[in-house]
Amino acid sequence: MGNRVGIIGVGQTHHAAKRLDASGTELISEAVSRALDDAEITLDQIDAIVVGNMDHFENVNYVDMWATDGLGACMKPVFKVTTGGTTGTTLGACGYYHTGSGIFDTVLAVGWEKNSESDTQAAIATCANPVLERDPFAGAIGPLATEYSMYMSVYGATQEDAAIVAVRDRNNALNNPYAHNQMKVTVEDVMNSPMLSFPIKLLDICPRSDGACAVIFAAEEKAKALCPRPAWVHASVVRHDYTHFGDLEWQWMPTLERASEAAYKLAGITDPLNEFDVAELYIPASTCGVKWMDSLWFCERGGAPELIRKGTLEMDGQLPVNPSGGVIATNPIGATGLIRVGEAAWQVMGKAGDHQVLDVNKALVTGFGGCSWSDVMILGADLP
Amino acid sequence: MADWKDEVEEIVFDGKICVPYSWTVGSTLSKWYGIMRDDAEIWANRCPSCEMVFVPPRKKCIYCYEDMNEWVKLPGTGILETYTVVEHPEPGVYPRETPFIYGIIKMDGADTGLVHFIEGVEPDKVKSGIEVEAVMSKEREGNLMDIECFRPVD
Amino acid sequence: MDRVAVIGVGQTKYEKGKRETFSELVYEVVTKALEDAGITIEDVDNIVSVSSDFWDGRTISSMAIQDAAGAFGKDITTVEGDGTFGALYGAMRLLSGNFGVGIVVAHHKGTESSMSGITNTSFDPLVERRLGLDAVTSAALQARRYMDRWGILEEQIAPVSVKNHGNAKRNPLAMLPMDITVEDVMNSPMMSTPLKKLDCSAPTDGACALILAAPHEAKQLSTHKKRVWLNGVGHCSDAFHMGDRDLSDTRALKKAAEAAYVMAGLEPSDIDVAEVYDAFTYMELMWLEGLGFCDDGMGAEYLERGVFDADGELPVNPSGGRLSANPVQVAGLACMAECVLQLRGEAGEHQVEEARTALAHGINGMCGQSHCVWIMGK
Amino acid sequence: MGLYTDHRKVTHTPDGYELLTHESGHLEYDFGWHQGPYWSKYLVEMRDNARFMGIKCPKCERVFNPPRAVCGKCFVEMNEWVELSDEGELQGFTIVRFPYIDPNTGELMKVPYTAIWVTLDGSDVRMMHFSNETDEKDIEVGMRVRAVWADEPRPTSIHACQYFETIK
Repeated sequence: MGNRVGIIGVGQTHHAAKRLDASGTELISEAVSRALDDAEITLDQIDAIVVGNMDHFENVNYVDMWATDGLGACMKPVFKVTTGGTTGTTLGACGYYHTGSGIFDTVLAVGWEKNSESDTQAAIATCANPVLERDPFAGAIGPLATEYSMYMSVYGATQEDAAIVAVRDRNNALNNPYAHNQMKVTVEDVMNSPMLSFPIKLLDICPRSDGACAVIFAAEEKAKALCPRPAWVHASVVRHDYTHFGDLEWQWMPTLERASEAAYKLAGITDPLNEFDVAELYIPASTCGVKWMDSLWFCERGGAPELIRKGTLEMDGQLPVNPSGGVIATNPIGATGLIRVGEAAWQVMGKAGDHQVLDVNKALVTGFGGCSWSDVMILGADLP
Repeated sequence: MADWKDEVEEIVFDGKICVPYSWTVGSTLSKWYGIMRDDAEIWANRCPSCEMVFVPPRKKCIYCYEDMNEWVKLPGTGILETYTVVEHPEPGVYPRETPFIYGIIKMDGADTGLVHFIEGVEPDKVKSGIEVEAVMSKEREGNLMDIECFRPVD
Repeated sequence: MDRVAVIGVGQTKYEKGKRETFSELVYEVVTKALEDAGITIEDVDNIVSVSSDFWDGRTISSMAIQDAAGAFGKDITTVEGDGTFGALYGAMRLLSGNFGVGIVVAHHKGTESSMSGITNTSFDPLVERRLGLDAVTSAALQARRYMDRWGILEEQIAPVSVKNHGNAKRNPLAMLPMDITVEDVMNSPMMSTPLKKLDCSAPTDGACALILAAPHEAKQLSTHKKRVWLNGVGHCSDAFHMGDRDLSDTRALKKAAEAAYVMAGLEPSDIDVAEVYDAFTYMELMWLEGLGFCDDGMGAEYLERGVFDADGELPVNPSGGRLSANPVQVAGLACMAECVLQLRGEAGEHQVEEARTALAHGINGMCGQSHCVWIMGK
Repeated sequence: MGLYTDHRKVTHTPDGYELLTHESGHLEYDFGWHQGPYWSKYLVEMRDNARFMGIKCPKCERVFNPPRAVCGKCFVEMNEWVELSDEGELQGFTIVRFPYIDPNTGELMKVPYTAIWVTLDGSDVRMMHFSNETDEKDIEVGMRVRAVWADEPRPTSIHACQYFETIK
């Protein structure tokens, strides 16, 4: 039961702080057109569409309906999924299940956000319980800052370790024409940037962007017929745990540990650092790019700082992470996770241009959001 | 159900969401509203493939998904396709005092309709199929209110 | 193609001003559905929540219900829109072979906010939203167009309200059981012509959960008596801007329905009972036409002949429909739950005789822009 | 900072039309959120008795603050109320210095303010509240803090407790 599924096309917009030249639907159509071109198919070959974003960033209810013009969804099946920061990876999973179900052969998944249209902090603050938690909710940075403080004191990680991650992602973005922040930085620049919430500094964290991403999924036979080298979906796993922020474990990242463990099992991965050729990870702050590596089973708990210092996750390292520049360079929230999926697919398909890693056979994708939720997707050049 | 639940004072918390937005109008509608604001004209755009004419204009044809770069000026008249007389007030949502009339106007020279206010006709006299024309606002700011309303052509 | 089964259902009573939070409602229906299925949360491997950031007044609203939905350590996702679409995603996840048993749960607290203000946000902020349109006024534009096109009078749509509120008297979960006449509907306050208060549904609170199972798990965990198979599904969206559509046309529904009928290998005449989206009286008639139960424009005539009555040829909305309880995101999922009860013969006083095949219908967007059609059977 | 400079900024369409934005102005969506029995009791106890009440899971025996109906991990309903101490341990904090729009009012927030995570004695999870300290020098993780209650009549909200002060 169930089809095997491959990704056959990816498109994204040029991401920016504010895309004044494109309304939300125009931004969406830009990504969709590029994905269709990338797959060398036309819209009439798309059987169904799924779209997602976060409502309160643009104040549009029923986005799947409103976006019809941009999506090309008129007289087509479409619906919306949304899960906060993981919306993009949720869309990837949804495109996969659409095609895997056997109901649809070719499915378009589209994530987008016009973060320039609202005060992102204000909109995010409404994610907390409106009566008990909204007023003192000061964004995701507080918990991320605290968890890294704890990690530093327990395992001897440093602010410089995080800075190395920020430098890696930001400088990788220089090779990605679609990336939002395009600036060459050094560890010193990061260390000298303004402190936001100790130990996280301005250059450690992601921006907010306008952008959209579209990924085309196809069932096995269709994928083979349409695409010379599809990126096959080997696993898609999501793990949530708590509803209240105050319940979360800060010492480690349980959802990521469980999600990656389950995904590795499905894909037959036993030595992730060796078996993956590239990873596009949802790292919203450079500190997560240190601490969370433990939870991806790249090393023992506490081993991440050494991986970072050795350059294991650099472009020329054992497992290049975020060749695209990652979330720290580009963050149109509803699209962010899908950009990870799309970038990883391009790596497998050999279409990543100047930030292509050589000979990618297996790629790892993660998503992060909500109340510390984790999504993991594994793509590969061989049929699963 | 546990007993304590029956004894609790029932709290209903009155809250709000007040986040302002600044929506990007984008290339297609900026041109539409720019012409409307500066020249008091209503334009549309045409699909190069199926030749359907859309108002409001779009970047792409909703059927062919072709870019639409050919713009056409509309005469501003049309046929009232459907209407409703709004009687029940919704303060804060409806910008007009009830009763007022909404209509969808199938625009002459276009294949689609525009939704707008219908004025200059008594609520009990309005009917579908009448010919109406756009009344442009005197103060125009580059949004849909640059059309004040549609009214019957006498 | 493989089929997915519904093996458990749970619903709250639908009412206004429920004191529980929506997450408490979710817990209520999830535990009821698990109990109904005779399984525990350990048997469940994935969850689809149907939430809306707008109605819930929270961004990432799915965050608020995951503990109550039993999602700890599980694969959970969120569909925003009508519950029928949530069920569609739940079924697709199972059919993909990745999961065995899933919960689909929807909640809605319509009486905590303003229906008008929230539905106004469905319109394009760059175009129509400035006009102040909302669900009622846009539906009124559609009603007028539909009635003008086919020459239907207000007195001919009013009986939908009479029928459905009457049906609600036999459904203990319904919010608005009423003994009313066409005259009562006609004399109820005008909202937006031609729709009067009793032509429109009212804000409602409630929740509904379905337990879905892949074929193997369905047979293993469930009994023949409890199992209801999802035999066909289709969904399709029309254009967004109202002026792009002939609002009296049901082409998107026709396409969705055709996909569902083809998948099920059935025709409209095979359906024994239908739960159809009727947030407004005229809509029930339009959608019945779109679903192929009568020719376009003939809905009112069939209704008058009693075809859609509880004891008619095709009972429509024996639950009382959305006119008697309209918890927006829940609406379509409640239709599916009602069909499950009908097919199991557990619908109590509103049981339709010999119901073997049922149709459930939900919509997304204004004026029924997008439709999802389910065909279910024993 | 040049960080967020957008090098792709354009102001006009290729054929010369000014690119517009539409401003919503002040928007207000009103809600009347039913608090349900758990949060109602929690808020009433804060208002009337100036105390925090937690709820205990019958299975894992963890005590949750704020309370809720279900222990997510055990998926059981909780009904055992536990009075918590006014005092607890500071587990994390953010001093908010960059104002953003308060979604309650649509106005910019007054800064600086300090949001804290505190685990009250008798509870197993953190709650969110405020500290009256706004200087990093005066606040650190691991500190003991104590609730400072508002004068009566206290509001039916978490502001029945004004903030947490450092126990010196």
